[in-house]
Order: sequence, then C-alpha cells, then structure tokens
Amino acid sequence: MTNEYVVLSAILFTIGCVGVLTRRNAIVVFMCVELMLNACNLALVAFAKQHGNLDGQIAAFFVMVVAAAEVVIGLAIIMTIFRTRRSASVDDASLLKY
Amino acid sequence: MNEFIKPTIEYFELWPLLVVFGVACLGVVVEAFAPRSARYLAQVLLTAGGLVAALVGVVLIARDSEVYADGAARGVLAVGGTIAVDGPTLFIWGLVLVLALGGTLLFAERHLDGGVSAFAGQAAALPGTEAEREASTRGLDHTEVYPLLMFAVFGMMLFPAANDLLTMFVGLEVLSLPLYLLCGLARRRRLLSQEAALKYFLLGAFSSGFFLYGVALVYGYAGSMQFAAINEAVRNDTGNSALLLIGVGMLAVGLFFKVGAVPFQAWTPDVYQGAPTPVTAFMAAGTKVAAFGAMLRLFYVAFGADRWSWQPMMWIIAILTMLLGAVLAVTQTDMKRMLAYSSVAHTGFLLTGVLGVQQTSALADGELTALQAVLFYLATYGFAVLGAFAVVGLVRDSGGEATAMSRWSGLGKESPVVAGVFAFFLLAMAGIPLTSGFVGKLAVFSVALAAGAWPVVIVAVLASIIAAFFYIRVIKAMYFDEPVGDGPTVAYPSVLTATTIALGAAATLMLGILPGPLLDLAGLAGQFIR
Amino acid sequence: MSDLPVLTILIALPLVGALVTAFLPGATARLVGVGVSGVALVWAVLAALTSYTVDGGMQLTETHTWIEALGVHYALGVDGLGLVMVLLTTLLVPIVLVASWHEADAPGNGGSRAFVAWVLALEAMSLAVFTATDVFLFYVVFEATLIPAYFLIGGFGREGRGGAAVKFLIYQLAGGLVMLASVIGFYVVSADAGRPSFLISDLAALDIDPVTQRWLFLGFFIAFAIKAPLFPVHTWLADTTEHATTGTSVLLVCVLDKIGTFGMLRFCLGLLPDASQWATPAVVVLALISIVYGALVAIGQDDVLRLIGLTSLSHFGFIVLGIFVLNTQGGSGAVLYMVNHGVATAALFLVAGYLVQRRGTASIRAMGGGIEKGAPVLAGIFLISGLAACGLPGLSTFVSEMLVLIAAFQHAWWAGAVAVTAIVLAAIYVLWLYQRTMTGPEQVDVRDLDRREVGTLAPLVLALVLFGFVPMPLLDAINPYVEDTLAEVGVTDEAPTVPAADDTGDHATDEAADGAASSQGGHE
Amino acid sequence: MAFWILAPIMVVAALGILFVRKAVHAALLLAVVMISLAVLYAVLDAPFLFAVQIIVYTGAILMLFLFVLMLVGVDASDSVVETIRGQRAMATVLGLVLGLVLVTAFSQVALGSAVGLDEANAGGNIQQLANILFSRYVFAFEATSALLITAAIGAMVLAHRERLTPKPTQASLAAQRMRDYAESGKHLGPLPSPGVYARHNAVDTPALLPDGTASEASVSRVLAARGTVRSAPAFADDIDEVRRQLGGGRSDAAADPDRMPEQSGKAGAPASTEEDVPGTPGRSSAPPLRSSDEQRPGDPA
Repeated sequence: MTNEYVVLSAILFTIGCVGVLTRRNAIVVFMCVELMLNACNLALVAFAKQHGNLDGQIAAFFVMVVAAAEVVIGLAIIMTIFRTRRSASVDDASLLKY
Repeated sequence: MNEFIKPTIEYFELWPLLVVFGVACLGVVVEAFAPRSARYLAQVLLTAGGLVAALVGVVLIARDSEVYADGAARGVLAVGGTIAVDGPTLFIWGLVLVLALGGTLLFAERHLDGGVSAFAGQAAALPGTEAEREASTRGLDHTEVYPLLMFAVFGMMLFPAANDLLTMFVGLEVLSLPLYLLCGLARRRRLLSQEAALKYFLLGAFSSGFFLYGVALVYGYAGSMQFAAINEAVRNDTGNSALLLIGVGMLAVGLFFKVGAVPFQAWTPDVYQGAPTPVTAFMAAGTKVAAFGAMLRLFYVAFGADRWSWQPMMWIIAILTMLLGAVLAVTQTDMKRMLAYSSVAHTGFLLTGVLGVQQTSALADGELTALQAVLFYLATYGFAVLGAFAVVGLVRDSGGEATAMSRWSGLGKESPVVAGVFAFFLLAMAGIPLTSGFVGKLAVFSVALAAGAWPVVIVAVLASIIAAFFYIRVIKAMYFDEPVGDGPTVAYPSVLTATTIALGAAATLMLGILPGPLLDLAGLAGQFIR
Repeated sequence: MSDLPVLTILIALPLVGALVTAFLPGATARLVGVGVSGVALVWAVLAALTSYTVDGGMQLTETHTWIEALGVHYALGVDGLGLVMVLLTTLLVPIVLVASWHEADAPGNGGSRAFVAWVLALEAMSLAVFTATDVFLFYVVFEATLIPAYFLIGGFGREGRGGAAVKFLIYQLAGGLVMLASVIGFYVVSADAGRPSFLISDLAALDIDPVTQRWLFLGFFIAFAIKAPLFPVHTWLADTTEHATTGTSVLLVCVLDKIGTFGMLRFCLGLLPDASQWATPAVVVLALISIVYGALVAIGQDDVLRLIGLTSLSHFGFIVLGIFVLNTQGGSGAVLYMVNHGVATAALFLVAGYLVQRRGTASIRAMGGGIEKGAPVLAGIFLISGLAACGLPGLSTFVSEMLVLIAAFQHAWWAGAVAVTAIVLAAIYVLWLYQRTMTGPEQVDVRDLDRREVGTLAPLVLALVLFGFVPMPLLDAINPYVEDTLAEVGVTDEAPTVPAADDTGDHATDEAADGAASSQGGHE
Repeated sequence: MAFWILAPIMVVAALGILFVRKAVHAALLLAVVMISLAVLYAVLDAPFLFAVQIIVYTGAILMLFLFVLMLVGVDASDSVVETIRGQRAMATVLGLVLGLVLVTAFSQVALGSAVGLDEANAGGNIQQLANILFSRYVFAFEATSALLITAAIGAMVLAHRERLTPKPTQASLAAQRMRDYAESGKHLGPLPSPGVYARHNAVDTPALLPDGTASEASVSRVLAARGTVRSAPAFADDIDEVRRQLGGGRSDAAADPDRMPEQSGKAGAPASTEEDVPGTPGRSSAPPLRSSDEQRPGDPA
C-alpha cells in the first residue's frame, strides 16, 4: 500500500514541478514549490511506515520548519520586488538578459 | 521501547561549527543593542575574529585527528554519527573559512564607493525614492550582512560535513537562505539585485525540492538516512533499484543546481551579475567548495558502491557543462556574466574530477586520488575567483562598477597593477602553467583519465581551448585596445580589498609553482569516513 | 664545474635579468639586457666547451623533486640536440636586443623596458624548454613561453598586432592543451605501470601499448605541428611575422618554433617510437605539402616580412621531413637544419627589418627597388642571407638541406623528388625578392647599414659561411644524439654513410642499450 | 478508505493550481491539498505531523501566502503570455515525461509488506519523535534555529524601514502649519468637505463656493487624477440665475453640450465631457468652472 502513497506523491511532485515552470506569478510559483515539498513529505511519511522507523517523520518535520523559514524569506523578497515594480510576475523582472 | 539516550556532543571537534554559529548569533545581538555608529566596527571585528578562531580550531583538530578504523582515513563521527569530522571535512572547513575571511574583508570595504559599503543603506526603502537618498546621504549601512555571512558560512561548513541526508538537507538550506538575502542587498542597481535575489530564491527553492524528493526516495530505498546504512543497502542490493536510481538522480539535480551544472546553470549569470560584487565573490567561491564537498561525500560515501550507475550521468553532465559554459562565456559582454559562465565551465572541470573515482586497489602507490584532485582544484578555483571578483569591484565609472567588458579597454594603461593582477587571475582560470589553475586542471584531468574517462578529458581539453579564447580576449582588451571614451577608472581600495586580492594572487601563484604542500595536505586528508 | 648547477644558472641569468630590467629606465634596461644575455651566451659557450663531452646521453643533469604528489621533478640536462638549441638561443637573444635598439621606443610601442624584460623572460623560458628532462617541467615552460611571446607580439610592432597576438596565442594554447591531454596520459600510463613519474628517463623505460602510444603521439604531434608550423595549422605564422617587430619575429621563428621540431625529436621519437613509425607516412606527406605550399605561397607575397615567415613554413617542412624519414642522415640533417635555419632566417629577418625601417613600408611593390646602389652593404647581406635561405652551396644551409634530401630519397623516391622542387621554388622567391627590392633603374636614396646594424648581422653571416665549410663541430655534437634516438626508435640504416663518419661507437645509453646494439651493427 | 477518497481530490486540487488564473484561488486549492495531506498523515500513523501540518503548514505558512496575496492585490491574475516561446509546452511535456517515469517506476517497485509503526510508536508517537529529535538529530535541530534567525533578519532587513527623522509631534505639526501660512499663505484650516452646496454630497462631487465655482480642494486628489470627479455645474442648475443676478456673466456654460455633466463614477448621473476637454483646449469657455481640469498638470489653460 506504500506504493499508492508514493505514486500519489510522485503525481503531486510532478504537478508542482510543472507549475513552477509554467506559472508566471512569483507567488504562485512559490506555492508550487511548496506543493513539491508537501509531496516529498508524503513520501517520507509513507516510507517511514513502510520501514517501521521514524526517521521519515522526523525528516518531514524538519521540512516543515525549513519551509516556514523559506516562506518568510521568499515572501519578503517577493514583497520587495512587488513594492518597486507593482508586479509579481516573474517575467516582468527581466532586466537580466543574456 | 526506545529509551531516550543523551547524545554525546564532541565539542572539541565541532568547535569551528559552534564558533561560527555562536558568532553569527552574537552578531544579531550586536545588531539589536549596539548603537549604530559602533555596529560596523563591532560586526567586522566579531566576524573576522570568529572566522579566525574557527580556523585555529580546524588546525588544532587536524593536528589531533585520530586514525579512523582501518587507517585509510582519520577523524571522528560526531553527534550520534550525523556529522563526520574527517580529513576532507577539515580541508573544506579550512578552505571555506579562509575564503570567508576574504569575503568578510570585501564586505567591509568602504573606500570604493565614497565611504559606504557595497550594500544598500536601507533595503526596505524603495529604489529611487527620497527615503533611499536620505539613507544614502546619511551613510547608512546594513550591518546585518555580517551575521548573514556567518550563517551562510555555518551552512557551508555543515553541508559537506553532514553524514546523513537530513543533516545535509538542513545544511543546504542554512547555506542558501542567507545568500538569497545577501544577493538582494546591493547599493547600486537595486532592481537588478532584487531580481537576482528573486531568481536565485525561486530556482534554489525549486532545486531543494528536488533534493528533498531524492532524500525521500533514497530513504525509501534504504530505510535509513545515514550514509553508512545507505551504503550498506546499496552494497547488498535490496532490490527496487528504481527507487535508488531516481533518488540519486534527484539528489544530483539538487546538487547540480547549487554548483551550476548544465542544464541547471541558468541562474548563475543572472545572480552573479545582480548580486553585490563582494557577495558574488564570496558566493562563487564558497558555495562551490561546500556543494562539491557535499557532492563528493554523498556520491563517494553513500553511493560509492553503485558507481557504475551514476558515473555515466556524471560524464554527460560534465561534458555538457564544460562545453556550454565555455561557449556561452564567449558571447558575453559583461565581465561578471563572463566570469559566471566561466564558473559554469569550471564546474564541468570539477565534475571531471568527481567522476574520476576509482577503487583504492586500482590506484598505484602515490597516485592522485579523485578526492585529492577535486579538493585541490576547489582550493585553486576558490582563490582565483575570489580575487577576480574583488578586482571587478575596483574598476568603476560614474555609475558604480563598470562591468561592461568594453569599459575595460585600455585598463593596462590606466592601472598596470590592477590589470596585471586581473590578467593573472584570468590566466589561472585558463589553466596556464605556473598558475594554480594549471595544476588543478592537470590533477582533475589525470584522475579522470586514470578512471578511463578519456572522452570526457578530450572534451575538457576542447572546452579549455574555447575558454582560453575569452580569457585572452579580455587580456587583449586590457592591454592592447584603446580605451573607450574617457576610459575606465580604478578606485583605489583600502587595505581590506587589497589584502583579499593579494591573498588570492599569492595563493594562485604559490599553488602554481609549489603545489606540493597543498596536494599533500589534500592527500593526507585521506578518505571519507562513514 | 661538476657540482655547479650549470643549467639552472643559465636559465636563472636571463630570468633575473628580466625581473631587474622590468624596473629600470629604458636606456639602462637595454644595456643591462644586452649585458645579461651576453653573459648567458658566454656561460653557455663555456659550459659547452668545458663540461660537455660529445659522446651522447644526457649531461649536466640536475634532478630535484618538485611536486611529489604528482611525481614531478625539476630535472634539467642537455644532449647534443639540447646543446645546439641552447647555443642558438643564447646567440640570437643579444643580437635581437641590439638590433631592436630603438625600435621599442617608437611611438605606439610599449617601450624598451618592457621589450627587454619580455625578451629576457622569453630567453629564460626557451632555455628551460630545451634543457627540461621532465615532461611536466617541459610542458610548464613550453606554455610559459607563450606569455612573453604574446606580450612581445601584442605590445610592439605594426597596426593590427593585437589581433595577431590573440591569434598566435589561441593557436599555441590550443596546441598546448591538446598536448596537456597527452602529458596527463603519460602520468596515467606511468601510474598504471606502478609509480607515477614525469621524468623522461622513467617514461622512456616504459613499455606502452601501441594504441595508447598512438593517442599520446597525436597529442604531442598536434601541439608540435602548430608550434613548428606545419601545413594545415600554419596560418598564425605569417600574420604574426607581418605585424610583429623583426626582433620578435626572429625570436619566434628561429627559437620558439624550434621547440616544435625539438619536441618531435625528443618526445615523439624519443618516447613514442612505435607510434612515430606508424605515423611516418602521414607526417612525411604533411611535411612535403608544407615544403611546396610554403614556397609557392611565399612567391606570391607582397609583404616582405610575411614572405619570410612563409619561407620558414617551407623550411620547417624540411626539418620535419628530416626527422620523420627516420634515418641518420635525415636526423642529423634536420637538427643541423634547425641551427642553420635559425641563423639564416634571423639574418634575413633582421636585414629585412632594417630595409623596412628605411623605406617605411613592408610592401615590396611600394619599395620599388633600386636600393643596391645606394646601400650596397645592406643589399649584399640581404643577398647572402637570402641565398642561405635557399641553400646555396658554400653556405651552411646547403649541408643540412642536402642531408635531408638524401635522406628523403632513401626513404622514398617520390618524397625526395617533391622535396627537390623546393630548391627551385626557393631560388625563385629569393632571387625575385632581391630583384624587386634591390635592383632597378631608379636610385633610391637610403642610408646604408650603420655599425650597430652590421654588428648584429656579422656574426650571423659569419656563422653561415663558417658552418658551410666546416659543419663538423656541429655534427659531432649532433650525431651521437641522433643515433641514440634512432636506436630507440629501432630503425636500422641501410646506408651507413654519414658525412661526419666519426662514430666513436660508444653511444649506447643505459635505457637504450639493447636497441642501440642492433643499430650500431647497421651503422658500421 | 481515506486514501482513495482523498487522493483524487488532492490531484484535482493540485491540477487546479496549474490552471486557475487567480493566485488566491491557487492558494485555496493548495489549502485543500494540505489539509488532505494532514488527514493522510493521520492515516499513516503520524499524529504529530497531522497536527503540525494543520497548524504550521495550513495555519501559518499558507496564511502568510494569503496575507502577501492580499497585500499584492487579490485581483492580480496571471498573464498567459509566454516570454520564451514554447516554454510552456516544453515544460508540460517534460513534466509529463517526468511524471510518467516516476509513476510507472514507483508502481512497479515491490516494497513488500510494510513494517508498520506500531513498534516504533510504542510509548507514543510524539515521545518517540522527541527521542530521536533530541538525540541523533539534535545538531540538525539546533541548526534549524539558524534558519529561523536568518528568516527573521531577512524579514526585518527587507521590510522594516528605520525611521531616520524623529516622528513629528502635534505641537511641531501645528508650528509647521503656522510657519507655512506665514511664508506661503497656505490655507490654515481644514479643507472643505465635498458636496457642500452641491446637490450631492458624494466624495466625487466638488463643493461649490458661494460664487458657484467648484472648490478643487474639496475632492480627493486621487479621484481628480483618475478623472472621476463629477462636474459641479451639472448639479447647480441655478448657477446661471445666480450669475444673472450678480450681473454679467455668461450663460452658455450649462447650455454648451460639451459642458454637460458626465457620469463617470458609479452613479447614473448624466454624462459630461469634463474629462474630454484637454483634447479640445481651445473651446474652454468658462475657465472658472473647470474645477477638475485645473487640477491636471500640464493643462494648457
């Protein structure tokens, strides 16, 4: 039964991944990253049950802490950009080109 | 069942980590309570002192390190086996600390821009507003950058020392988050800088997602986060190699992002260009060292037994990285972007060393090991790139740093010393003999060739030729071209930047002429312990 | 002189000179430069006369561990080949410095101080190249020569030199990096054999399997073919000689490019004998193409400096041909050719340089001719060095060219036949050049050579004539080396007639004892 | 089975994130995924994570997202314009390939029967987690504090603006007003409120001064800049009369079709072309009445 969970996590991870690559709004992109992290957590928790040790759950817990810190920083950066440009689109931020 | 066992913490071996972390926290306290006027000096002294103290610690630990197990390695596993303080770790710690010391000096430089540092006076003030101007005229300064630098150094030390996947992940994040912030704090060209921070952040978070999924899959495969247990599982081949393969691939993606390997190099030029130059210098050197240290440990310790399945992947990535980095660097017109692409090419060269791992029994007596070669290359590249970016910070025009390559024409006439030093760094990166870059290149190429990766070595040679072209082009512009307009001006730095540049140049020269001691040191570091 | 590090001192002299002159004012720098290079010349000659014996093998050796982890040694030594190249280098540098006395101070140029410093640095590096007996050391100094050369080309000379310098450096670096792969290959091969080392003596003792040998050979050969320009990779040469000052050109063509043919002898033949034999047909063809193509293109040139550069392409073809026909005449002829070409081309470049200075243009058409009457000394030396370039009997180049041609005919009749045509072509380009620049109806008022200029040319012309009649001293030094090397390759000569038949019979070195025995039988 | 109910919901919600235009909707869909995940954690014997998922992830992190979205503007919808041609398609294809590989690989993996966490959780899930957290992973746990401090510093640096000048007090403000009045004659008292003496007292209706002219100070400058200020005369039918009584004055203001009041706000008042006037500058016939025009910078009148 772990298989199903892992497959579900794979699907969620892929969706998050595609979202990061296709969406333009930085906040939505970031949400998709969070979706990926959540997918990882699901896999970790499922594997924890599979193997009968709690390392996976601990890892998932750490991920949540890390995600919290990451969100604060990420949103702070996005807000800064938004305040200067009035736009949260990834593309509008394109002074840097080849 | 499981009773709580009080963990033993090896305070002596962890001293460098603890000192760096402690100083970072102390820096935050200083930021909160010290009056503004005292902060700059306090932070700089605190940071530099902390780094030196940690460095002393590294040396002491290295002197006392015990031979581990069968004698091929030395060091101890600390805190319940989550941190390995072994030879390679100590080497990388030392390197990161020295580079960070150089970075600190660059951070503290206030002579170049009329008495203020390269960081924004007030990051929260909108660019181009009255508030920004006011912050600027008052000579405000974000001294928070020093604690952030220390946190990043802490991450850079934890990342390669981690002996399980979870600690490694935490290390990765600790190293990344402060850098995301530092990238967005440039004083000049703030939009560019903020944009760099955003890109770096989004792509970094994306890549850590991949890393994490890899962690989950490998955990699913091995049932443990510990490298030793994973290695055991790989050796015994518990089946389900799909989990392992995909897991390794995902972990690799995460690491490749951090080191800027193709196809995950896209952030490098943008971030290198947009970030404040001191940050770029520190980041380019430090991140690469830390991430390659972690990559070596992960692939050699955890997946060493499964070499045959990841080496081909590494071959392809290395080849693509070298070629793309070199080719794109040729097309650049901005100095920082050019150096960024060149760093991509160097990532490829480093990967060439990484994939050169062989069984210990296959090595001749006294032959270079892949670990030794990569560690040495990291040292050579770290110093060269630190110095090169430090020089980039010196060449200015009215709008701040003049990073457009055309503005560098005729620099040889304006300031022969600066041009000469920069040319020297470029030659080192091109791998000309009598510079450190040459010995580094020779080392990584020879381990790759010894491991039978001759196609990679041939491509590496080709890429070196292409790379030589753009380095030489810059040297030609500096020495033989006429200046455009009124030409570039060189801002004369304080002793801080000068020290960093001198450090970089001296290391580059010494490692080029007498690489023996450092190579021996890298060899003495021995193998990883599990 | 037994304990004295003769060669280290020889290298250190110009190196220290370079460092010192870099901080001196221009006029003093010139004097110091000439002094230092003169001392180096004297030192080299003394060393050759007192410490060197002509019985083959490496002499004056010094070996110190340099980088233990890589098995790298600081190892120097000279054999016959190295010795003549060292002498040639030390001879040419003071001449070049004197010849370029005021040139570097001309507006737009980098100044005498830089010029002298770079020239001395180049001399030091070149001497190190010719005396290195460790592949790593050789590679390091081989690449290190490029830096002074780059700045000499880019900093001094005519319009467009920056581009020429970049082209030069890219070509050379490309070659160098290809060679790096082979150098690393040697490391790996020696490591596989038990102990990593870069010493030539260690490497020569290795038994390398043929396929690996071929790869290693390719790496070295490509680098050396670029260095001593061979047909498809020669294009940098003419551009460089066209834009650089003639002093630089002399150093480049007469000293630096010799590293290419030197390397072919030392590394391709010396270390990779099987692969050299395997590659012989292809290399001979390339050499023949270079000989004819270089001469033909030279005929069509309008720029006199470019023309001389292209004649060198032809001459290097001869040298490579001599090396790769793999017999003793060829070998001796090639080494002798290296020396003679160095002297003859140096003279030609310098006199052409003086001519260009006087007329303010390098274009043959723009010069218009008629210099002969106004400046007879100039014209005379021009003629002599030109004729030396096309191998007139009585001049030293004749001996070497004959040796190579005989060897070529021995190797294959068609090779000889093609090579012979070059004599005709050479006569055409030299005489036609002379006719267009020197003869002619109108009398052009030019200053004849002054004493300084004659002083720079006299030793060269003297050497040309002297060695034309008495090539023995050179051949005595060269022959033992050539025989050793060919013994290493395992070639036995069918025709034992060596012009300098003074074979002492005692030239078997330790590592080649068995191979030498068989070849000796062939010689006598 | 909770899994089979929740899995489709989660996938659909996740797919929704890819396709909805508005960021807020994406956030809400993400909340659905996260809460479902929390339930799955509970199913997977991870009660602690169940709680943390709800409290930290859904409660804190997602709220932070929403908070920022509110700041940025809820209406902000995503553009669908591609800047790199074919990037969207490429990404989709790559994603499909990745998903396909992962799904097929993982569905084939034979993991065997799960060991289960009954043994590991003996003595309570939370206690056992704490056991591991504070023994083996204690250093990593401490290291996360570096992350949190970094986050706090980051938020401070990027968002907190230090006050460079002392905060003005009531007294200093009053003194400043007096000074301004003395120096430049700036009006001392409060501004007139809108709509006074006009027929409406909506904020977009300027007050009429006793002479019938509009007081520009009575309407918010933002409205004027947006051009949604109503024309005063339309609400003052008797203005002509007043003028006549005052003697002289022109009567064409109200009759001029261009001067008809415009309905530019939300109310359904008749339209005026007050805002069109800058296009026809020559026709301004009643300068004193063009209250909103005069507030426009660069007006030729």
